[in-house]
Amino acid sequence: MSAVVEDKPNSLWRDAWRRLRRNKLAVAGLIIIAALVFVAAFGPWLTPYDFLSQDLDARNLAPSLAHPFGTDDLGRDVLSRLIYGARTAFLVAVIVTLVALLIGVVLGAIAGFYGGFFDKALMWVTDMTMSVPQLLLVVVINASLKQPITLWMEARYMETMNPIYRNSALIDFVLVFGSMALISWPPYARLVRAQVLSIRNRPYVTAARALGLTNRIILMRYVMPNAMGSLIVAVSAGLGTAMVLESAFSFLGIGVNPPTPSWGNMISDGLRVWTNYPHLLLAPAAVLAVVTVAFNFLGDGLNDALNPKGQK
Amino acid sequence: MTALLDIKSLTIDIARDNGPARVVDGIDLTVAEGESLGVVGESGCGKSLTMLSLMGLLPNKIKATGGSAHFAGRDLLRLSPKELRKVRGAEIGFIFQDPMTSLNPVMRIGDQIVEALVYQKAMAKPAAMQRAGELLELVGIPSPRDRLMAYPHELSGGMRQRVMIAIGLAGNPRLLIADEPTTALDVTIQAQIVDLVRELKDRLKMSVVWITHDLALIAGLADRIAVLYAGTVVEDAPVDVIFDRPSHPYTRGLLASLPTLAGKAMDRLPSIGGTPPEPGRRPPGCPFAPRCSLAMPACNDALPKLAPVPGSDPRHRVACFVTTEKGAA
Amino acid sequence: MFAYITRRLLLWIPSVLLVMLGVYALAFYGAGDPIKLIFLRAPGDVAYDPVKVEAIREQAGLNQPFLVQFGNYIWNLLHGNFGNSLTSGRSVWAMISAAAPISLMLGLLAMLVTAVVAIPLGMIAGMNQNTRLDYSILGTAVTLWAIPAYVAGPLLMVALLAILPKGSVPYGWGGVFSVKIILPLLVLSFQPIALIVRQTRAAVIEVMTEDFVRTARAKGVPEHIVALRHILRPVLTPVITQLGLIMITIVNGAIFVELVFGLPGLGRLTVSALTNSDFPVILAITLIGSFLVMASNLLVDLLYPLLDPRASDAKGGR
Amino acid sequence: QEGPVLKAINPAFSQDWSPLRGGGVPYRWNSVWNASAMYFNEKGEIQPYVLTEWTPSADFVTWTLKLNPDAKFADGSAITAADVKGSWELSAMPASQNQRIDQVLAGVAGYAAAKDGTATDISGIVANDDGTLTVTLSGPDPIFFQRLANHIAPIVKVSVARGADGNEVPDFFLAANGATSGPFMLESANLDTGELVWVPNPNFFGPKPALARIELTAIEDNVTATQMLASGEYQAHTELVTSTIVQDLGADFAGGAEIPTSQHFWFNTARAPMDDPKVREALILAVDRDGLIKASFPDGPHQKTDMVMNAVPGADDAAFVPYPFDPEKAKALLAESSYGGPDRLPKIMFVGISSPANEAAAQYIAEQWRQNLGISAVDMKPQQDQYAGPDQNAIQIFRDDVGTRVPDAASYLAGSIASSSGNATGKMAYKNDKVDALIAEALTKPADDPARISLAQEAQRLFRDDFCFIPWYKQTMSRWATANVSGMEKNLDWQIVAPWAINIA
Amino acid sequence: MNAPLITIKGLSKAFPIRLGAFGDKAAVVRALDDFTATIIEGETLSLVGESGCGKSTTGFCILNLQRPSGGSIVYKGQELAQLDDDAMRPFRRDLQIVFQDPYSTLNPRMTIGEALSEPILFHKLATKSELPARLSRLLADVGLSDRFASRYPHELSGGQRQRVAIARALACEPRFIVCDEAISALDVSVQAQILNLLLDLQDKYKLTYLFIAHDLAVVRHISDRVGVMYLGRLAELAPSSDLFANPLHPYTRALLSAVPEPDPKSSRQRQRLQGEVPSPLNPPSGCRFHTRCPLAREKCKAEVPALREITPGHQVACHAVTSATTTQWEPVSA
Ligand SMILES: Nc1ncnc2c1ncn2[C@@H]1O[C@H](COP(=O)(O)OP(=O)(O)OP(=O)(O)O)[C@@H](O)[C@H]1O
Ligand SMILES: Nc1ncnc2c1ncn2[C@@H]1O[C@H](COP(=O)(O)OP(=O)(O)OP(=O)(O)O)[C@@H](O)[C@H]1O
Ligand SMILES: [Mg+2]
Ligand SMILES: [Mg+2]
Repeated sequence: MSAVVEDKPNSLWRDAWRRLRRNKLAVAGLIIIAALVFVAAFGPWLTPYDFLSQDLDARNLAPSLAHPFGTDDLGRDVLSRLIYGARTAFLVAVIVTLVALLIGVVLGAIAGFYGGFFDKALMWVTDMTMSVPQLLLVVVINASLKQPITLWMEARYMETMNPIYRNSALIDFVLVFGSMALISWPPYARLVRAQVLSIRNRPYVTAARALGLTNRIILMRYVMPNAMGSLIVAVSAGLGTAMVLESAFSFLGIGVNPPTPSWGNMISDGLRVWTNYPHLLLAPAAVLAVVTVAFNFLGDGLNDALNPKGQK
Repeated sequence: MTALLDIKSLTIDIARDNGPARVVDGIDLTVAEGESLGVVGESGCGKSLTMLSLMGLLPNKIKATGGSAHFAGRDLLRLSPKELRKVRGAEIGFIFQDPMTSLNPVMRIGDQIVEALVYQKAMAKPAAMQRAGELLELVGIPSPRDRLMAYPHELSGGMRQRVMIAIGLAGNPRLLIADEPTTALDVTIQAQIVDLVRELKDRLKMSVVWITHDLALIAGLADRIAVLYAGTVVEDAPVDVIFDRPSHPYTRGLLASLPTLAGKAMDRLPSIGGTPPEPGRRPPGCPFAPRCSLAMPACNDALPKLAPVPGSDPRHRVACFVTTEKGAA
Repeated sequence: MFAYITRRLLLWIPSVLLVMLGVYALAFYGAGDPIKLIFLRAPGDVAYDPVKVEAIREQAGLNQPFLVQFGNYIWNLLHGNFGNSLTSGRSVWAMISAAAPISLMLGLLAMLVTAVVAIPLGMIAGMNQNTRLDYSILGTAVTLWAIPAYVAGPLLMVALLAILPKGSVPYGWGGVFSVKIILPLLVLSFQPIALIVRQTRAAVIEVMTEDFVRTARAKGVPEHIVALRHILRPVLTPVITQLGLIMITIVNGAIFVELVFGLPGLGRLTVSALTNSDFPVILAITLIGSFLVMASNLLVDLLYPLLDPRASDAKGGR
Repeated sequence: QEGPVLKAINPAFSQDWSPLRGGGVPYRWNSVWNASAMYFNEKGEIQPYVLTEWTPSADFVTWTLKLNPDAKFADGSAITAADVKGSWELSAMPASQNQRIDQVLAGVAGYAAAKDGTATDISGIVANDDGTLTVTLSGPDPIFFQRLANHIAPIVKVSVARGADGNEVPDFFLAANGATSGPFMLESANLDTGELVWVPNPNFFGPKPALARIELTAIEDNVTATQMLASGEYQAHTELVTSTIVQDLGADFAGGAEIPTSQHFWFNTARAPMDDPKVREALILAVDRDGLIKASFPDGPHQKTDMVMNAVPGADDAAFVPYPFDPEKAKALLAESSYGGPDRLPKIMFVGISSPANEAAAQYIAEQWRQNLGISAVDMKPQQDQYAGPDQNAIQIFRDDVGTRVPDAASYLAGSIASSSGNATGKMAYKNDKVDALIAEALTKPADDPARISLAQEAQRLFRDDFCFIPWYKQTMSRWATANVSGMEKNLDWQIVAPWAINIA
Repeated sequence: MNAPLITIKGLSKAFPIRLGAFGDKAAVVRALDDFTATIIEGETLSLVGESGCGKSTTGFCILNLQRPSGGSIVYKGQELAQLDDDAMRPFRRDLQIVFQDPYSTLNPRMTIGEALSEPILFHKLATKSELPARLSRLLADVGLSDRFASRYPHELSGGQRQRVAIARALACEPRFIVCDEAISALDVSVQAQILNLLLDLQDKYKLTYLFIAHDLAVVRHISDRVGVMYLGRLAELAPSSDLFANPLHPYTRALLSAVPEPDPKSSRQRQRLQGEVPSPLNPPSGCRFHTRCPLAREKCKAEVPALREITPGHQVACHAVTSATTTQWEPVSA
């Protein structure tokens, strides 16, 4: 804002960071997630093998030096697929969470801040959305909308020859995870609304109103920054949940399409053969579990760290 | 009078990220049988923690790290949790600051009083309920037997505080510790409560420790007053001595800066400059030295000990190099 | 209170209608032709015959405009007629009324198990915050959370098959008191338990700092009484709310659990209906599912004043 | 009754158990509790059952059929010609939703009206008396009798099964066992839990069954099912397709005769880029089909095939040239094609990828294309997506099986590549007049006429040169029963040939 | 006497609330009823009364931070009572507020510098380049050094925070400040500092204060005039010296006698009120004080006493008070 403030970073966050650093579990979680982000970003340069290339003479190999996690039923290196799958998992988690967050924050903030009719209507929609069994909704949306969208994409491709329309992963991400986001936003909306409702009546907001500031400024500069803490916690838990949800969809056969590896479809493939080749299940399931746990630890850690009351 | 409670060099530390911070720094206090002691001090100077440490009720991460607190011959700081529990309620009753939050919101107040009787006096429930009614009557709650069935939120603040007092009295304690019991109340109600405690104290022959930051409030109630500043006792004297001949510069400044109803309205109030130090950031010497107009170089080097004030009441003690040197002002 | 319940139920009607309309529209416009599905589903050289398809369609009233069909559907629904399954030809109502009680019992039991297991564990963890005990309980909970039902189920099933003597494998439904229910119940409760343990722990930590807990201790009340009487009650309020929300997790988990353990409940019906694009069944299940969730929310709301006498006096922004 | 109990697993939970549907999972159990007109044994030889004689007129248009005079329903009443006629009509009614009745009765005069629901009577079928029927066809069909030898339209007691409107009485098959004609009859059917029990039919007119009971339980999860079978908890399965089946349950479990059914990947020639024959050829030549079978069924039971028709007389055509594996040529072809190379190719979508083996095969093909042609835009739909319905033309490649219920090359092709077939219309948008003409002519030749086979072979060779499919495997009709179960052999109609002979060692 | 700055007539505020387990019973809290007073330019008008009696509500309504449900507020000839947020904005500069708890009134995510610059920039009271100078003058005004601009509220002591809160109100260059318990949360030794600061600023900038407090000694010290409120109504309004020397309303008298005195030997005649403050949800009929009033009579239950001027500038709302002499005050026996 002005020269006066720039010399010092936000020390509230610095305090939180300091508290977080002392929480061993949270730090472990953070390291795992950082590793995940790294792997997701640089996956293609890290994989020992091409995650797609098949070797029918080396099918279902047990873990060995050459293949630390063995190979799958088409002789593909499991480690390479896991690494590439991190990208999928991360993308899914981020897309779902971001979209859900966006919807949730906007609706929740409006409802909480303006109250009245908006609020009632939003709470009604939230309750309604939350009452629909999630898996069912996603499955139905998938089974019904995917085809028309695919067709539309293809028509676009034939018209424009723009390879973007040929990318089917796009449909999966937009549709599967879009619909996931569509059902994941209510908790965020509720959270933000509750936060805004409580913050809205804090004296510093009243003070800001007394200064004559506009609602938009108050919302953006006074209310939302202070709702951030609990949102961050919710988001970190949400990222983990989204990953698990993706794998559940893959189990039902509506997740990411093969041959693109996702931890979900690796798990569900592994489940089918796990009595014979347990490594095909254990590797992705363990990775997913570790990452979920990491997100949870981080979320809990952030929760403690961002809540000064717990650490007075 | 023999000392019922005798606190010596009590220190309390808070575990912080960057090592422990000392909140209470060698407090000495005594309370005689039947005496009422007023403990006065600013917010955060360690009044509540001192009292909580007696009952073993310090929050997590806060520990009494030194000194002793003898109550009727036993060092409370060294009792086992089981023995401490026998002391709580039965020998030392407690009234807390905020009656809004100190009562369990989901329990009927009758049950909350009965609890104290059942676990301390091993009373049967019906008898205890009977007694609870009597206690409510004692603290002046109209139609007490009906109120037993009420939830705290159904009572007004004053009534809630009376219930708290009833709970504090339930075990027939020899010592009642009242931690700012009226801060959250209105002036008219506050006056009612002060009167009530004074009357009960006389009637039940208890010792009372009354914690407050309001010097005026305590004037009509306490026999003796201890003034706390930043975790230490800076002055300790009978009540009229404190008001007549305050010795410590802090006590003096405090009294001077109080506007009164009686005196003439002034243009500007004399005030003490600066702010009290935060726990953990206290200077090595006298904690008041940075704000003290009389401070000498020696004040910054060592923490003054409580010492009798030359030429004043023998019970008048002050922790100030300047005063003890020069005598009472 | 009745006015309140009525208002809630009245609000529920438009939301359910909207949900149904959405699902119906998706089924209608997106999913392809259910009749053709019947023909193309079966393996083998089935000749797809447009004439026959049209005949069947007309007979089933599937050639009418969308809103007419939806209207008919709702009208039939109001008369207790949920239509017939496209796969089995059976009355959807009969299928649901056979399956729903099983899922309901399973779900309620899972809630019960969750409450009975998770609340004490969460209490213990919270009251021993940051001790080894706390960490191990929390760690277990988080791990349970990370093992989805569809992994835990098959793993346990196969493990049991290896251990148990022939003929004693817990497959299928044997009623609430049968040993067969133990394993599905366990798997179904994993995630809810994890959630509730953490929720309870957090609430306990919060309540422990409340002044009234200190008051209770100052009265000399023994520690276990403090836990049971002063901490548990206030903790229950947020936890019960969470329990209501957990119904969704249970409904989701039931899909996998019922499938793996052969329980003929709604979850299994769901999978079957989904694989067959059996929309009358899907619609009915959606209706029932959202009813279940709404009902459990309503129940929780009704429980609220019982748990927290303050709630019955003035209603703050929940 | 004393005797062994067969415990079997059904992979589907909610199903329609009417014997008249002509398809679906329950169909696989039809022969257990319903008799058919005739049936094929596991060697492909036709056997009498309810009908004992079938005599065509010289022009193969009129057929005289004779009933077994001993044939009885489970209630002891005799099976009459009217029951046979009524059962067939019932199966033809649209309300019955019989999926394959066309294959049986399509050639019968008056069938079309019944199929449309405009008539309840098929005029071409006449019950002369209790013991004989005359069937008039709308054209010559030398193998009409073979078309009757299956359980697509089993014989049920019409007075029980058919209502006044000519349609099926709902749940008639559950209500009383009166309509049952097979070796077993339902003892109980709990459709809510997916459990069925059959016990021997005391009035069965064939050999006395060896089993005391058959218990069928729904277990959808293949892993659980496999373990249940491996642990001996259950002995048989309706249809279990896993890529590790041989490893898990032994060669015996999946062993069986070849049947005239084969699986292939069909190209939809109406869809870009499959509209360009060069692209199609390139896509075919770029796939190493030895690898394909290895990727999908490394241990069997199914075998690689090069052609459409399999396991019928004439399937071994020396003149048929299998598609070679020739990546270089494929690359060249793709470059020559109107798309000019891999980069401008629209996305290629697979459907019907509904089992692990299908998925493995599709992924293998995709990988071959990626490596040999540089094509990366390939997509496949796992289980849920049933790309059917009006938009099925959206898809480039369908994985599906084709085959026939009669051991006949011409019928095989008529149902898979003739332009009237569902496969050609719905999946390939395929029409080649020469192929159609050859098949049509073949269909008029008597079964034992060598021309019937050679015409079909020629049609298949012509079809090959249109480059419309990637041949995959010919199917083995598995027993899907553990080694200690005998008599579980099945025929090309997916039926247990002689349910009465099932026994457990 | 100076000219009136704000004229308030019949101001009232009712909060509709929901009661019952499921929020299905509607009720109304009559937080403020028929408040009439004139605030004179340059004066300090104090409001005292027990918790919940409507002091804050009055302050909030005057600033239109809570929309009044009735009555009028005239400032500079403009009716403020029903202005919406946008129309109100220009007046906000002139009319400011300082709250009780300084910590909670500062956005914990903003540095002091940011918090102070916000109103300055928003109301265009300075350009970006003038800002630093403006900030340091503002900080100096409240006795803080420039260093504080880059600090966060949690890094400050209570007294410093309250100085910042005052500075923020001053940033708009207001004419009128509502001080809602502005010193109650502070340490006794710091209260005097802030009180002095407020007085200094009033001198320097010719400010007008509405000073809300429950500490009567403080009120007496700072005020020109004092209003005593009970349960949403003004009971007495008088010049400070007048009120403390000669309280007329029985409630005022009780209030004054309840104030503890810092003198152990004080033997002041105490008049103890019995009973509790009734709920504003269901206020007593007639004079709201009659349930606790030693002078209550039949008329008090039925009729709301109007605020009457007894001596010049001394208004009281009590049926029992007829003249400025208190000798006639004999409790009527019930
Ligand atoms: N639970 C806690 N965790 C950390 N610090 C604490 C805790 N409780 C008190 N403190 C700190 O210990 C110091 C002394 O606290 P204490 O409650 O004894 O003060 P006090 O004199 O009673 O003040 P008040 O008048 O505000 O009640 C304060 O600085 C306070 O911030
Ligand atoms: N937003 C609101 N909704 C409902 N009631 C309210 C609201 N705000 C205030 N009240 C009620 O209005 C009455 C007056 O409140 P107000 O805050 O003005 O009192 P006060 O005199 O400032 O009290 P205190 O000394 O405690 O600050 C109280 O009974 C309060 O409960
Ligand atoms: Mg305290
Ligand atoms: Mg107020």
